[in-house]
Amino acid sequence: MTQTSVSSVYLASTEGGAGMHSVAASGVFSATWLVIGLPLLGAAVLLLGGRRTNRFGHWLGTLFALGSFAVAAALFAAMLGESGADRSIDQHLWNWVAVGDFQAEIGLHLDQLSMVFVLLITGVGSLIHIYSIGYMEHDENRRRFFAYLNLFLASMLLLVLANNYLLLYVGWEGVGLASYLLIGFWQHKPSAATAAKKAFIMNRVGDFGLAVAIFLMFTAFGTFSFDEVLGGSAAASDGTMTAIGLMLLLAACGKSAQFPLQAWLGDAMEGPTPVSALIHAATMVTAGVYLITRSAEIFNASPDAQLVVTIVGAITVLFGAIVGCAKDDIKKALAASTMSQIGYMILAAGLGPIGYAFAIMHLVTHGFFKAGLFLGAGSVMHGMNDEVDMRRYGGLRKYMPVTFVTFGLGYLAIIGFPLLSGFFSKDKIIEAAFAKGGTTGYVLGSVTLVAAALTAYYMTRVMLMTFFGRERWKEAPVGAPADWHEPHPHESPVSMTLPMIVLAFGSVFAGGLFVLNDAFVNWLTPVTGFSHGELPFSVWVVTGMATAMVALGVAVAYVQYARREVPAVAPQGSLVTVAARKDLYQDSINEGLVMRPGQYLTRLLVWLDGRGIDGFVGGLAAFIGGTSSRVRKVQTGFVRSYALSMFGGTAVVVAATLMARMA
Amino acid sequence: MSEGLQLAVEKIDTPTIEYAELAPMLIVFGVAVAGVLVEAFVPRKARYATHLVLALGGMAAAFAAVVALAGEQEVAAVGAVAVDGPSLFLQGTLLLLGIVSVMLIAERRLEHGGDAFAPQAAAAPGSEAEKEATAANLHQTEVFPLTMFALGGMLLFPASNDLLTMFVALEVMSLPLYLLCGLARRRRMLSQEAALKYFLLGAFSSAFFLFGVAMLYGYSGSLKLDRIAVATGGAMDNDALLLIGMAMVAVGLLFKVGAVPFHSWTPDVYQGAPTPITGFMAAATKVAAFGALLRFFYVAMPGMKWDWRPVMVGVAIVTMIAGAVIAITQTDVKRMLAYSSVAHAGFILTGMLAANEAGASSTLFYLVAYGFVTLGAFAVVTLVRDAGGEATHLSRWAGLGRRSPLLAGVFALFLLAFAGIPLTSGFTGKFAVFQAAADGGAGSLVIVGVLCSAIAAFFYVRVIVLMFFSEPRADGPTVVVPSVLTTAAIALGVAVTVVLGILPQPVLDLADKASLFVH
Amino acid sequence: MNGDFPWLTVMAALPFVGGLVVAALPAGKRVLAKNTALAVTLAELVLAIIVTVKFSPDGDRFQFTESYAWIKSFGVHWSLGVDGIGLVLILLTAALMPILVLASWHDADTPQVSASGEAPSGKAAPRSTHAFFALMLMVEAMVVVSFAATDIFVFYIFFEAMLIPMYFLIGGFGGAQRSYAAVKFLLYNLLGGLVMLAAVVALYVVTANHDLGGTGQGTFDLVRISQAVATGELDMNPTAEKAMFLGFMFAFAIKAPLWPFHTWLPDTMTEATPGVAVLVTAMVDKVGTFAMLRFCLEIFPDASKTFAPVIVTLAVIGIIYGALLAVGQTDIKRLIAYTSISHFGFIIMGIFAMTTQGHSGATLYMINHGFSTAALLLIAGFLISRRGSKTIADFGGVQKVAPVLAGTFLVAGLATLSLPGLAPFVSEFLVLVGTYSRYEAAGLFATVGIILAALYVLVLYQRTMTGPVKAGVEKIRDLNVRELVVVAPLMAVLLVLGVYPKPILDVVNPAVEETMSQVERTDPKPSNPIVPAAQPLAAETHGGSK
Amino acid sequence: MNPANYLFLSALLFTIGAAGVLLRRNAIVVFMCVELMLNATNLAFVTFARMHGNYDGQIIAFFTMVVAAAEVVVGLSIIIAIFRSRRTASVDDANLMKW
Repeated sequence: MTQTSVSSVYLASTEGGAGMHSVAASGVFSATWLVIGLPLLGAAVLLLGGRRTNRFGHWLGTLFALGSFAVAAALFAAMLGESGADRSIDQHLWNWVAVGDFQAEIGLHLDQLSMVFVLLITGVGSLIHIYSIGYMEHDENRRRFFAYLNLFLASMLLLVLANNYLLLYVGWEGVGLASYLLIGFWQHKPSAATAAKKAFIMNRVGDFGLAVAIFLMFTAFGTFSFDEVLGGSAAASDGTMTAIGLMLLLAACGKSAQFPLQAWLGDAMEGPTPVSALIHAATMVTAGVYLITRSAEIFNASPDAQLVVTIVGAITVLFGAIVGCAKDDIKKALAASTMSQIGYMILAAGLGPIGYAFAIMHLVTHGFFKAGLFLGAGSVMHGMNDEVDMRRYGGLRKYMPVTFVTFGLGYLAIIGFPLLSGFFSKDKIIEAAFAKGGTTGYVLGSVTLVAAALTAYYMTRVMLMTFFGRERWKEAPVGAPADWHEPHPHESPVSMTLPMIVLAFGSVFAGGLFVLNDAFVNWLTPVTGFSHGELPFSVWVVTGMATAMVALGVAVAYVQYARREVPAVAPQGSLVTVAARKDLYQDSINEGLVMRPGQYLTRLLVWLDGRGIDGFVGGLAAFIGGTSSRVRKVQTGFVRSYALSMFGGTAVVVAATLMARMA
Repeated sequence: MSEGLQLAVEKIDTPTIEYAELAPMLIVFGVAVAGVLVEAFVPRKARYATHLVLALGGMAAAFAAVVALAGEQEVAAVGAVAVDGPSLFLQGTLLLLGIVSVMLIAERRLEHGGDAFAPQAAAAPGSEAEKEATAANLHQTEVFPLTMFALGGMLLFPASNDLLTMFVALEVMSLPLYLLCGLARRRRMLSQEAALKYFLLGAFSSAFFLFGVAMLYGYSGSLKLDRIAVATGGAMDNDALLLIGMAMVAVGLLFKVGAVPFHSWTPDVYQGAPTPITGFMAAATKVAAFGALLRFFYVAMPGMKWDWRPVMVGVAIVTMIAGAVIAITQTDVKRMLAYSSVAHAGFILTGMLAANEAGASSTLFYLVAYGFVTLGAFAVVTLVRDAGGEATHLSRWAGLGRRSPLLAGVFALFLLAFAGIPLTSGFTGKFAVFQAAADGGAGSLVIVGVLCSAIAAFFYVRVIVLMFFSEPRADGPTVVVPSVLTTAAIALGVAVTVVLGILPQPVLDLADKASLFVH
Repeated sequence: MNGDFPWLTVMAALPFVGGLVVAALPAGKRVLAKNTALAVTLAELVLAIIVTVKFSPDGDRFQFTESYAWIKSFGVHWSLGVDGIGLVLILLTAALMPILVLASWHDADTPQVSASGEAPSGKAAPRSTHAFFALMLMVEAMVVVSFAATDIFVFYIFFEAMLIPMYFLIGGFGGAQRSYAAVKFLLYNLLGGLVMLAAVVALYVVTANHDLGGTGQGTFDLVRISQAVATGELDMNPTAEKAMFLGFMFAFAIKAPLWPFHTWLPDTMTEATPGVAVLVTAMVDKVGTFAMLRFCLEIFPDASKTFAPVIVTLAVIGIIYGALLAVGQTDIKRLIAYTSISHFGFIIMGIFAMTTQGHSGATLYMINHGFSTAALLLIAGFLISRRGSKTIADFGGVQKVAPVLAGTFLVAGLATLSLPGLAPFVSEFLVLVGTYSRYEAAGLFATVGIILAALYVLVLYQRTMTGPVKAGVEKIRDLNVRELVVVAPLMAVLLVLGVYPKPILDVVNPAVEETMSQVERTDPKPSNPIVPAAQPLAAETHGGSK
Repeated sequence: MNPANYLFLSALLFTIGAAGVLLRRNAIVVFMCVELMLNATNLAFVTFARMHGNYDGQIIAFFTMVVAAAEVVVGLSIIIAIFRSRRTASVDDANLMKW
């Protein structure tokens, strides 16, 4: 299956050490900075230009995105023309922070891994810009929306192009900011504002991990550039590497909505749908996978950290899948699915060199089909007065055929219908999980299989509830407002359907293209390294099992949602269903464990600050004041008492003088 | 020449008197006596002007004499008077303070053409006689000679080189002050009460002082400070006399400086006395008394340092704390300033306790700084008036900063100087005494000193808050526009406060040079 | 080397004289007073820029030095001179002042809310505007002297004297409780200053005992003392050194403020006008942190090292504590005040971590915090003045009616939470790295602060700016031209220093190295330093492109 | 007779005087007690003069008398003024100013 020798993990990793053999940017590659620069400029122009740019802002934003994509494509072409080590390019822009040993530069690193991301980000990004032109047409703040989208592109590109961890951190938080701005784009809705805040803060918890990881790198190596840290990681102590690895994992959990920092993603669906497609499906949430893959050498040096990564991945795979089965909100269902799919990637990345490439491959295919699905969902909402409850859908295939077809292809891709994108990429991960070997391998493999079934189940459910069955939207909902009127589902304009079509193509063919001659794996191997895992049984067994699980999932869903009427109001359901609907109580747990105690602590401290610290100061002042008002009474106004005090004073002074001599 | 008084010599020589060196005191006493004559012989209408010219001219002449004497280190009048650095420095200071005080005393714009003093002090308050006197627009001018006598005593007090002279100076200084305290035009009951309290307690303390003198005389057989110093050097069994005597003399002097627990007269007297007199007392008496205290301890008791220091440290600490703490809750501005002066007595004691040259010079400097600020502050108090005279209740000062920002600003400056804020004379003085104390090994005093400064800052600041940040009262007091006399007095106070804060070096130099006592 | 022109004295004198002129202008000429003040601050900025340009980072440690005997009896000299640290702080001051003047343009024109909280009645005092701007200029002059003083006595004098104009600024202008706040401010700081006075006196005595000033005198010359400390010529008794250190530190800890000496700050900042609040946190308080770095560490290196763990602990507590309390506030300005307490924790922690990253980071933090807090407070001030309330609950949906105001507020907030790409990030990260490399636990706990920072900033933003437009908010206008002129430079600085802090670091680093060598501290070495063989590669990559 | 006995007498008188100041209410009596203290001191001076064999102490006694006389002048005038306005010579009645 691959020409790469089945050498040891460590050998592979040293051979493919990130950036170890970088060359300075020249020729086409000296334009690397433009990839980031263009969208950044776009954001600046649109934000500073204010209302003056309202009329053409969306075009301008799209243009900058497309320009960035064009540069990326040129870079890709140029990279194809290079070979081996010359594909790893460094572009030093300027010295950023230099204090003692702390030397941070603004520098870019373009290699095969970042190239993949750059293409995905600019490509899907451009499509979603185009889609948004139509989707946001009636929003008075469309210009601002495009500005934020551009800002997001720039940050995300910085994230994947940075040549050191500190600069990566800038991109890392930059995308967080863009995500914050976009989730809360409809700020007048308190729910949106809250969701945005929640996302940012949970991400910050992850950022804490990234920051500490950089501290650890600095104290261990005196540097945090990819070059030096990754190059030196094999030599450092296990403990350090494990610590760095776990901290990076924490960062990844925050950004990629992995357990235990997954709670923000569902709420993030408050943002406009293109945002969900771009940021919360295709690109930003996969940054965690990028981080782990980029730091391959660190994880390779710490099996303990890797194990934790796979555990987190496994938990999230199931978590997302279970939650996805119970959601009636189409976007939340897709969001749960995203969480689960990224769980796959994280799991794969945790497997080490046998999984990195597949993690990235699944990431890319997922980028296509999940973006497509979200855009499809957006298209549905667009035609349905922004209704998101799938129980209020039904039989829409007649009204929006293009949406139906593209969404359907995405659906087939995600459940792993044979020969579509998801089939290849997910299959590889399942294989790799089993190939991990030992009990761990079996457990992880089983998890991925079960999740595949669940994926098939919940996606089929979405599909059926939306496009098939009775047209439930024709009836007024229970407790509908007086001004309720029946929606008139219709197909979306070309600017929206076109990106959906393009993405559908990707969903269908990308996987196949990637596995052809192992093209994708070979492309990435110099960066991530690759070793072929030993499966305990034949590859076909895995494929067979996976396909069977998918079929099972589809069948169950079909029985439940096609053969029976979909109730307008969700039935009570089992305990599991109730729990899944409530996201497995993630919010209650966060609330009980963190928020409430935090609020009590804050209230306690506010009280203490006033009564305790300030109270002490005030008390001291009051004490002196009180002493004063008591002592002043000694001044009775009677001259004889004054004389007494003088007499007493004299006695004391005389006695003290005499005693001072004695002592 | 002191041999001349020895018992062994049968024939008594006529003692030589160094008139030139005693000129400052002689001039002032001469003016005082002349003042009495003026009262007797000059027509009523011309008396005020005559007194004013006489007093100011006399003090100016005396000051000129002091300047001319600068650098002298002599013992004059058969050893009774020391004409040395500290004497001359303090005499110069006293004369300047005296000039300012007389300017305040002579102010006649504030009371509809009247001054701060009772038209007929002998008339009972509220009596027909008083009303008649007021109606007749009577003005008494006996305050001038009284003031000059007091000032003469003050000049002599720190210069006295034996304990008898010191006692006499003490009385000469105090007796006129007792009277002056009782002469207020308004609130005469308070004024008389102040006089009574001051007089009784003053006499009481004089008795202690005198008894102490007796003990020291009994111990050493001499009244001369240097002789006593010599006597303390020899080991004698009869130290009890020495210690008791030293302690009681100190008590007499501490009473005058207003140290706790001998301070109880201060608030009542400061409050009751006519404000110009309060200013005069607060500034000049303190200068004179500290001069005497310095001389007593530095010249007569240097060998007893280890005996008096611990006790005096205790007194200084109690003084600083009590003054600062009690002042916090005062509601009358004059009373507050009185307690403030108590606290400052503690600070000055801190410098004195360094018991070295720096101690003397820092104390001298502090006295100058403090004297002018104090006079200035009381001068401001005379200007804030309502129907009943001066509006001394603090609540009446609310919003003064809005009505007359300039006056309030000036008062704030004085308060800040009291509080020892940098760039005012108060800070320089405080730094000087703390530095001397730390150098002299009295670090604990410095700690207490800074903490008390912080407490003290509270009530100074409180007044500033009241003046600037409170709403003015509708029926609030008015600020009277004074004549050039008070204006000049206040301006001088401001100038000294600022200059000694920013460019203190010349005065510091002067104090440094003046810090050597003649023995 | 810089010629004989007394640049620093002129820089100190200009605002001082300017303040006197403003105060002396005829009553009623409010606009003239404002314009004069603005002109003076701009001229000061020009001077600051000239000095910065003439400063050579590789030159002597202290430049533009001047020294004149002032109070010989105390061995005091009017000695000024700046190193990189002092210079950038002076630059900060000079840069912020015109902005503050402009931001406070109308703050002193209207009568102030009375102490009893009644609505202001009648007209403002005829010279209130004059007084306000004159006092501001006085403060500027004193702050400049404090940053430039190389004589401890001179520093002390201005450190203390600054309280008075500040006191009048706080107490004379602002909210209903302003006089309480002003008194609290003054007494707190005065207490600190007086305790420091005892230490200053003690230091003088110690130097005198070692005859540092010659002829048995002491000295206050920082350079002389720190040399003597370094060479062992001045070997202080450890107990005395510790006591003096604590005396100095007490004053600076109150001024900075360090937990638990912080409670004056929230009251002050809540009651003062926004401009004055900025003056307090952005400049006056910086004198405290600056002085820790300059005086505590240089004069008492051993005591500093002894107490460093304690102070770092307090600083960390301050970081977390300030942040948590900020979360719990219901008043916008009070919230911002607590964020500042948290930030001062970072600065102090960086200083006492005693690493180059910590020191440079702390210095940079002082600058950045100055700008970010200024932005946050001033914009909050604009907002508050429009609504007439500073209660968070009275706001909501401002973004809808005043998008520019909301947008700039968000940027300022993001700077406050140290978003990478904005200036405060660089300094915060440096401080954290610098601390972590010496005190791991402290570094970790402090890093938790970044999460809490996100919480308090975003909660504030969410409650005020987002959601449905609340009653009373709908009339809020967006920023006007004057306000934009105030905000724009702040935004620009926050952005530029975020990606290009080099000019400041270049100036600061040499000074930091001097300090580090004075305390005889070196950075902890990495446990696994990258082998030098990797260096040529890195060099090649760095040098390769431009 | 041992001169020390005079000293004891002097101290006794001084104490009696002081006690009188503290205990008596009438201003005149209080004042007389002060005078008693001064005279007690005089006795001490004279005794010491005798013990030391010089005249200084005796001279002081004269001075003291003069000073005491002056004090009487001032004191009585004040007391009389008070008595006139209040119709009482009790020192306890003069307590308008306190605290």
